[in-house]
Amino acid sequence: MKKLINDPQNVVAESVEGFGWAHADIVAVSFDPDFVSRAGGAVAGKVGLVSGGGSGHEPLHAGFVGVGMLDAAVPGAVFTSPTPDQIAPAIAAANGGAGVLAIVKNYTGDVLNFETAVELAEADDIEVSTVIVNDDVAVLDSLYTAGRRGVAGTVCVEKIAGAAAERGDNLAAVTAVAEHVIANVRTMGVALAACTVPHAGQPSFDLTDDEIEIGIGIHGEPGRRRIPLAPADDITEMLLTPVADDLALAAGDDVLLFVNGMGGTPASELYIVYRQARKLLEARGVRVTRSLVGNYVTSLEMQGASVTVLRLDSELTALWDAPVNTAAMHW
Amino acid sequence: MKKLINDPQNVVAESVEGFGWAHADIVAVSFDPDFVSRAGGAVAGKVGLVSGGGSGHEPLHAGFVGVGMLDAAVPGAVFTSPTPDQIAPAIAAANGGAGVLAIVKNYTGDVLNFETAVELAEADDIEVSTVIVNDDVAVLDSLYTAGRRGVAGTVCVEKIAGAAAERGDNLAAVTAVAEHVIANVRTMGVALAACTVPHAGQPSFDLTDDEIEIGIGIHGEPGRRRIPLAPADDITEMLLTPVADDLALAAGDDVLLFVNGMGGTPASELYIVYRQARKLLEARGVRVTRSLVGNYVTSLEMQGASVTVLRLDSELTALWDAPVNTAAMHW
Amino acid sequence: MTLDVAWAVDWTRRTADEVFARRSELNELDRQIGDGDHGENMARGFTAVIARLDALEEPLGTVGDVLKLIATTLMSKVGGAAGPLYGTAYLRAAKVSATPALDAPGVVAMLEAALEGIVARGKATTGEKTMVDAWSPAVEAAVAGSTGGADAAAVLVSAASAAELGAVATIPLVATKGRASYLGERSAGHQDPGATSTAIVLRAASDAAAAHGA
Amino acid sequence: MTLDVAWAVDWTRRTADEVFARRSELNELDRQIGDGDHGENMARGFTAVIARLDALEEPLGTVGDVLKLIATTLMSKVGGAAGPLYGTAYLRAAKVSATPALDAPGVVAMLEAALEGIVARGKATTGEKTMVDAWSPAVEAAVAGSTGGADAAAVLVSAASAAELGAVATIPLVATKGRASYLGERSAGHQDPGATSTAIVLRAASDAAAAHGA
Ligand SMILES: Nc1ncnc2c1ncn2[C@@H]1O[C@H](COP(=O)(O)OP(=O)(O)O)[C@@H](O)[C@H]1O
Ligand SMILES: Nc1ncnc2c1ncn2[C@@H]1O[C@H](COP(=O)(O)OP(=O)(O)O)[C@@H](O)[C@H]1O
Ligand SMILES: [Mg+2]
Ligand SMILES: [Mg+2]
Ligand SMILES: [Mg+2]
Ligand SMILES: [Mg+2]
Repeated sequence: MKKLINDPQNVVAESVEGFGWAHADIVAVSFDPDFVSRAGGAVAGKVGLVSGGGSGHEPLHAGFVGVGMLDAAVPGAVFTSPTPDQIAPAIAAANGGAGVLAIVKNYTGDVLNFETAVELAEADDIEVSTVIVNDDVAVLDSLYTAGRRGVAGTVCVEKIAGAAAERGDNLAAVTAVAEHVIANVRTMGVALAACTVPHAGQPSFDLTDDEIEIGIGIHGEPGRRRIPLAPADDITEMLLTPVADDLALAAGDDVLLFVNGMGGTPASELYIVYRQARKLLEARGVRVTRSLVGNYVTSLEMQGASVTVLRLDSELTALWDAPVNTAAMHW
Repeated sequence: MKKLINDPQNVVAESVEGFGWAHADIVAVSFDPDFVSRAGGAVAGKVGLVSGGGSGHEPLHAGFVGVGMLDAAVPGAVFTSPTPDQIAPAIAAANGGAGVLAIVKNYTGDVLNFETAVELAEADDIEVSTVIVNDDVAVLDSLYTAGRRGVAGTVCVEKIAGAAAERGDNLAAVTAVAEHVIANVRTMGVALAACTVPHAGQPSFDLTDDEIEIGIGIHGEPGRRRIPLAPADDITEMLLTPVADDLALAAGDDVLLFVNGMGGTPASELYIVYRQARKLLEARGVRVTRSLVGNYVTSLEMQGASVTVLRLDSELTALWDAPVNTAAMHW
Repeated sequence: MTLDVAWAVDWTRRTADEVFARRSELNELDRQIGDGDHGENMARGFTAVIARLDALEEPLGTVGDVLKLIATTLMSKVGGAAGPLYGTAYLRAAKVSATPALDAPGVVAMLEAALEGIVARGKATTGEKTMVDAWSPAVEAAVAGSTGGADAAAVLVSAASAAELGAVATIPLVATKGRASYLGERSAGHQDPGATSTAIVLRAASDAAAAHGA
Repeated sequence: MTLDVAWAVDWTRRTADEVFARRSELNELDRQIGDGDHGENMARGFTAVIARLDALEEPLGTVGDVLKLIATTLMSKVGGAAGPLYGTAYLRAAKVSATPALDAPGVVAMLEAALEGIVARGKATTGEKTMVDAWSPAVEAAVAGSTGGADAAAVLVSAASAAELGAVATIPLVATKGRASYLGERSAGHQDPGATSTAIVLRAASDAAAAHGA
């Protein structure tokens, strides 16, 4: 394992400290408990947005703290949900008096730790509502699983709910917008090579030189199935088709097409995937009216990508287009 | 070799096509010869900026085409300079009548191909001036080399000269600003693992599990020396010190600190490098007044990073802060 | 015999030692069907637990006090799924152990409360390839032992052995809860890490009891 | 004997065949001390050259016409350092070969012009571990041969052999031009890819001459 790190135990703290210094105009970093919040603190009268989860998915979530998106982000250990004693203070820091929306990716650990934190925050008279992001169509049947995972679609939820909060929506309305995004966003991912968690020192799963994992999550877990390496166009079809089918996309639908890199994939490859996904959508008569391509929800240095589609209506489009000023997303 | 590609011969064309579709509001893509220019064409009366080079460094250069930065970018084959018959039409496409600045990274191939292209453009009565970016302090003595390479510092040249052109500076003035940046920007990089060029199918150099290459370029070349893997703080010092020394940074200097990922390095690691580089600069009494951290000048999926320092004055700072709207840099 | 605060502290230290010793093994089990951090999570938690135990200025008064210290520390240091699950388990166990020492029925009540806490949080039943598949047979064995007249230490021996068997018995199961459930059929053939750490915790309790039974 | 347009075309096809056959070898040489694309660059260029040759509707009139076709194609298809360097070499060579056939002094003039073009563009002298280290001894050998009365084909044999020796002689050199110069001392011990492709080009010329000498 080769990494640009010092002691594996300090990866998150050192990285967040550097992040805070680099973006001091946008964020403030608290330690013990560790969380990131907006520089300048909570915005009075605005609904606060908090998200968090295991580290290793950067820029998610801290990279999305700032005007138009999150008010606070809570980084756990690498691939490990943060603890309630981090999350509760972050909720407090995000509260401008209009309540707080907690955006939680659907993993047992995240759900349980946020649950406890929300109880703590509510005990301090902060109104909190929670949405659970579960966009990963690789997880087929929630009867037999912990439910679909929250993956790259989380970015869409954070951006759009953040814009709704910024324009002054109340907590119920911001929550409804977030739920609306969750209902309309789906993702599926592929890994060409695993990542190596700093403390582990070995790859999170083993693949031979001509195998790939289809339907991976973002924690270095193996995927749904292992298949032989295939051309990018074929792989893209394996990702896009279940996403489009699950959304029941129809001719005339407008969508955001989001090709996300898992951390170790060159941008050029992401655009090759984007090209084919777009062709496939257009072949269905679907119009790609918004696009996002890049490393937004990563798994350390994993080689791979995910394809996310968000069905847009005019409101979601307007909220997507609304200004945003964070370390990792800015327009 | 596992890559999200189709035929290795089509990597650049397919990727650029996808890029053009994803960013149709910002860029237009031409094929045969291949180049990328601003959507809407050259801006009348504005000095045009053209850059280019081998592909595989994305987002450089096409990701920096747009308002406030480049007017056109010319992608060659992977790690291979583009040809004059691509560059010359790109220069023409960038020409709004006020002449064109060609920003060339200092490699024999790039310099020679741009030289010919500029001659062709001048034969068509386009006024062209050329600057050669050579920020890589790993190349020690230009008496014994082809001169210092152009690496991550190119982004600073493109951003700042782009802002000067946008505010209406004439060709001589834009060229002078670019030269001023070049005189004040230095970079040094490290690789933890090589990259694999699509046609090659094997890593560009071989490193054992506990070796790293110090002083690498951005074409998968081996570096100046191979050393045992070390903690990030130590590696950062090996990068920052020659950069700071070469710039003769003194207490009270203001700088932009730019930590660039080579493509396969998690953002968290870049921030760990940033943190230590900043500490070292501050220990010298140097003030980091601007920061950039991310994958801007990559070597496909190479694992590694470079540290760039640009000495700032008030003009460079203002030009750095000026609005920019490109696929990969936006504020 | 009864199991007192010294036993509870010894149990905790033995758990920590064993978690540290088997950290890589737990990581590796979790790597096969999860995200490879279970050993790390448990080790981080028990490092903090031991630090808090060591920092105590005066001894705790009840077994419940020890369990509560563990509960709050795990909740605030572990994260992931294991943090809240073990945290709740120890918290519920603490509530029914607010006494200087536990007899056999007290041990049974403690184990039952722990299992109830895990089920209340995680909503898993047996057969879903989780720590419940170690806790549940452990509780059954403890009940059977106590009913049959076994003393506290013997109850823990049965519980630990049942937990170990339960952990091994997760191997053929297909996970339907937790991270391993994402693997579907591919989760079969691997031992659940949480069930394995449960067996570690209960064997430590039993070993501590044996050492204190003298 | 003289070497005519048919020879020039045959030279070109033989060069292409050999470049294709040794593409990986050239890539690998370049991977050691450069960026691993020299075989790729040459193959891309000569693929385009052959396509243009095949598409010709009527035969070219002079050796220079063939060389000019190669020059412009390489310039517009190869990129990198090799594109402009070989492009200029062939362009200068074309200029002095505007004749239906070359005799021995004609071959010498052609090779001299090529070398001058490379030096004019690349500013390298001998000993810098570049293609100049193959071209330069080749020209010297050609001059010596022609002065000694060798015919055109024999001149090319000497030139090719000298280029091959020159290419091998780059192995111990430390590069001070081109990409390999960034490696400093580490560039020693590897054969220069451009010098190697130069030997390929000149051996193809010589082989074509031998075939046409009949
Ligand atoms: N719903 C659940 N109920 C009971 N135990 C669970 C549940 N979900 C997960 N677990 C247990 O948690 C263990 C994983 O813990 P850990 O690796 O520390 O957390 P994470 O899965 O968040 O990385 C699993 O092996 C399993 O025994
Ligand atoms: N200044 C120069 N003069 C002569 N030959 C050069 C010079 N620079 C590079 N070369 C030749 O070019 C070869 C490399 O070509 P190639 O790999 O195709 O281009 P690039 O270096 O741009 O990748 C080297 O092996 C060397 O022989
Ligand atoms: Mg985890
Ligand atoms: Mg090259
Ligand atoms: Mg785990
Ligand atoms: Mg090369």
